[in-house]
Amino acid sequence: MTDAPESASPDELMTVNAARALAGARTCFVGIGLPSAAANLARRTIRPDLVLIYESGAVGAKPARLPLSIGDGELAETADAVVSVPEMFNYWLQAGRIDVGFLGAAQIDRYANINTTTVGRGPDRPASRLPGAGGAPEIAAGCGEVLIVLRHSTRNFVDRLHFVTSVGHGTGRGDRERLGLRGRGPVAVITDLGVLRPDPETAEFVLTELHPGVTAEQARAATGWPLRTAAHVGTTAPPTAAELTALRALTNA
Amino acid sequence: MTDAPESASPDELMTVNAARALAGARTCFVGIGLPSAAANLARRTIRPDLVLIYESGAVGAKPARLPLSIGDGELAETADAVVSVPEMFNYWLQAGRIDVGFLGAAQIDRYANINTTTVGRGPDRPASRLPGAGGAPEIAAGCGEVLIVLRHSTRNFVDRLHFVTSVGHGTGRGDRERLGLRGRGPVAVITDLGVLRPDPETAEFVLTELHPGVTAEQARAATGWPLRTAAHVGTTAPPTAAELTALRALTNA
Amino acid sequence: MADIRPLPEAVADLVRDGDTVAMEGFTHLIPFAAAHEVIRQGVTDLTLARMTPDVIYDQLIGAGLVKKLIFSWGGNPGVGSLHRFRDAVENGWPRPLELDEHSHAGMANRYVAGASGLPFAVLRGYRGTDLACGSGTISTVTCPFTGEELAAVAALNPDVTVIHAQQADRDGNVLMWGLTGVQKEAVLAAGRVLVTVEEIVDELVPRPGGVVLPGWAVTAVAEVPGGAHPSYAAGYSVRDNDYYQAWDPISRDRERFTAWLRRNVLDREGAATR
Amino acid sequence: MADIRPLPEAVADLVRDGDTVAMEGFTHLIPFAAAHEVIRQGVTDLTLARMTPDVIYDQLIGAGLVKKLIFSWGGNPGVGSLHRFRDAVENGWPRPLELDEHSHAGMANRYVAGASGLPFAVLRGYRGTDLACGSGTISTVTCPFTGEELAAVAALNPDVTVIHAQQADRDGNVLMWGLTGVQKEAVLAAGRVLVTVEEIVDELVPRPGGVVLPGWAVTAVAEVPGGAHPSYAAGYSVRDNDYYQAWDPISRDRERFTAWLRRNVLDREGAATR
Repeated sequence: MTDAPESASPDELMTVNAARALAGARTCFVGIGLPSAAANLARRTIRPDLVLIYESGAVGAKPARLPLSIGDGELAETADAVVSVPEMFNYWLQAGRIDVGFLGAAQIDRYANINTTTVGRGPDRPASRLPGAGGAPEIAAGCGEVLIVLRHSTRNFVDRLHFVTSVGHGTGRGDRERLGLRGRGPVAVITDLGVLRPDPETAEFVLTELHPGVTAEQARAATGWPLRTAAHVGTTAPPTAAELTALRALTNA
Repeated sequence: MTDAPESASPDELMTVNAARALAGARTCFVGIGLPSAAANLARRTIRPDLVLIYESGAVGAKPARLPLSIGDGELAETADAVVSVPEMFNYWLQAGRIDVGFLGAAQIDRYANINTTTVGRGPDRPASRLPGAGGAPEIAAGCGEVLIVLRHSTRNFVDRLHFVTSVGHGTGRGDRERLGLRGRGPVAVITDLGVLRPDPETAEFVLTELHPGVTAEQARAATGWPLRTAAHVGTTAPPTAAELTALRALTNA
Repeated sequence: MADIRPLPEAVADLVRDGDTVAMEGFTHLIPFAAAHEVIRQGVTDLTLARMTPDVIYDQLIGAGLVKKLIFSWGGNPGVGSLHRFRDAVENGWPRPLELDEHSHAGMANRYVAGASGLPFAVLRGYRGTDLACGSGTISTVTCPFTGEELAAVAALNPDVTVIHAQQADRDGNVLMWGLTGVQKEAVLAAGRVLVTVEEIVDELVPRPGGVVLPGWAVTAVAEVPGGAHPSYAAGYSVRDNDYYQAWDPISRDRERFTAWLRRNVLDREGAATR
Repeated sequence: MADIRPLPEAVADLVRDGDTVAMEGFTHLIPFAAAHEVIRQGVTDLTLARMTPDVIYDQLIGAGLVKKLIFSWGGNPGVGSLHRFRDAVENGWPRPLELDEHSHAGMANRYVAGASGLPFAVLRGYRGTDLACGSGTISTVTCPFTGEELAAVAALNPDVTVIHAQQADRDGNVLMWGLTGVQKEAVLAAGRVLVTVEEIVDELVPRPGGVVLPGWAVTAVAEVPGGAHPSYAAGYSVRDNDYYQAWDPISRDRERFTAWLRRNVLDREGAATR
């Protein structure tokens, strides 16, 4: 089913813009879920040569449909090479060979530090247990740069993380160097409302783009810290028919 | 050519007895040359299930002819598994998985320490350069036990090594434990004259067996330290027709 | 050479109360049938190790057999939470669950150290995260050449590792292919090794991406066709994504889970095993 | 993606005076043709790294291009000594040769550290031997969990690694099979990578024991049929054991070697290269 695209949903705007963020990437270490959708869309649109790397061991996977899990057989069958998980993390990720790490998150803070471990629910309830780290701490540390994609809400964009699972920019510019993290860290957070990028001086994430029809006020209301805006806040280009067609084909396959 | 065996040469006595020393082994890490001949003979005689492991990456090699080098194609083609060299040394050897390490040597001393690095030639000449360590230091350290096969002469059996490439029993019993070496170390040195084994208390290698027709005096004369003899020095059983036939088939193949 | 045995016998012999057990398989080749046999036999007080606990450990945890979990990502892949795991962590039901929590890179390297006979492994990891705080299995080490400080993780050496593979021959040599994850390391790090296989064949035929485990590095092999279901065995089955989706509502509710466990595991003797 | 280039161009561009160069291949797939091109171009003051220097480095050393050798076993496999290596070490001819000497386990782990982006690797090695004495690339490290002291070796990161493989496709993806030694690690540890291949094919077909190096991890590929001779390429050629035997008398004598080098390397422009 590839009907003429209707108007894009917020999630589609998020995924299309996340895919566009891979325009300059040669290799991408892909988290499952939203990052995988975006990276696969990039391969079908602006970046057909993009090398997709999944932590399950697939280097250069070319799935025909979106994998439900990072270990789907499709990933191994279409890969240029399949390697062991230790090799993946040591030789391919840790060595700094991957241009872009593409992550989701449960929560981020204003420096794009990520929590996927545990979230407090107040004094009378036990903290909510999340899945945990997976590959994210070392993806965030070691890739050339990091993209984060997640839905915008005060539940996800929080003032203070209960637990730092993966380091973005720590407590501000310079922290990554002090910690000895070798990649440049997060360069964009792409949401269903717009795009946040780090302030060049402070590394605090500020609103730089809004999707068509979204206001800065909406973004601020969905952010758990006082969201600053860049001097000029742009508007993302609307999805092209080709992008939407490709995305819908991918998610319905 | 498998004529009825003639009388065995000293080298054949050495190799046949070296093969017999593998009677109880399940897995053997095989050095090239004399050890490889002995280990392959064991597979054709007393130990058909012996698993031969070559440092080039072949696990369970079953060569039809003696390989000239540890990297002969035959080894990979007949192996149960082929692994990378780092995997071989880390996962298979270092982990202590191999029953017997079978080594040659340029020189050994009375504690079966091995030199394959450099040999002094007197004050006016540069030291003679040998090939070096190869896999031997960690084979000697990590296998369950070690067998050494080499020809008996005062050039090879020396009072003091110019260079310790691989540790046998160091300076005597207890040294391996002090050094943290996990295998039991050398348990026999098989030569063209007989067999030396470590004294249970001191770990000094003493003459325990002679090949038929060889005298203890011959062995002493071929040893660069004052060779002690065990309380009872046995005589090795003469090679059987089957052993000699198999050995000659192997070396002529 | 590995013994070829019926699964119930092999589990009874190899998996013991109080053991540290690793059942590995990265989405692919997860040894569900062996886990169900462990549940049927009630082997308990287990410390379970696994990079991705997945539905297989959700079931063992819910069955009350697990006192501690060593892991790096505890979700239902592509679906969401592991509710039995969460219930144990958040509410201590059916018993409290101690956690030893790592990143994937850390877990993989813990197995590598274990397989290599080393007490620890070195990696670039954990810097700046809260994961290192208070973990007894994460530390640091200084490079003697550069002075740089790096993360160290303690070797992981399970008492027993259980995996599922496609084939074994009659000597117990094992062949698996496709995504083979961290299985070789988990096997070589363990004291005892149980491998369930789709089938026992006369001869293993080398194939692209094939990983061979020699029979002498394996303790026991059991033929269990479909033993990885609802995960899959490349060449034999496909992942049962519907099962993973269905697990979410089943596992959300303690009573529904308990009924499911009784009907699908406890009362189903040696299902699909020979 | 890797550039596909003629060997002389690729060597001229990738291998530079003063470089640390690793030409790996454990008996199998030794990149002799590339080494001969290095000799023809007179690239000099090289630090050469290789587990088994073999005849390939005997030739480079005898040609006077090498100032330092990083290695673990310097013999002519199955034959005896490397006479050019010995002459350089013992007599400084044609120039003195500095040595950085390891065991195989140490060398393999130096490449592993290099490929992993770590400054060092840990192993059980060298204890009690004279190898550790005075080496700047062997040290010790203490396990932060057990207090045990282990050996540490410095990472080895060549400026350029050169290997020979069976096949590449037109995007520069490389496929090798058979004994693949430490080549993946040597490639991934290097700043630049040159791969000579038996042939360039339209499509790489996965095969048992196959190791794939993605084109984006390789700098240049050159098609050089027979480029591993006198070593071999499984599926294409067999080891020329006679050559190895013949090398012994040739290499024993400086003049005979020099004449051999002129006739067989220097005067033979781009032999067997396209």
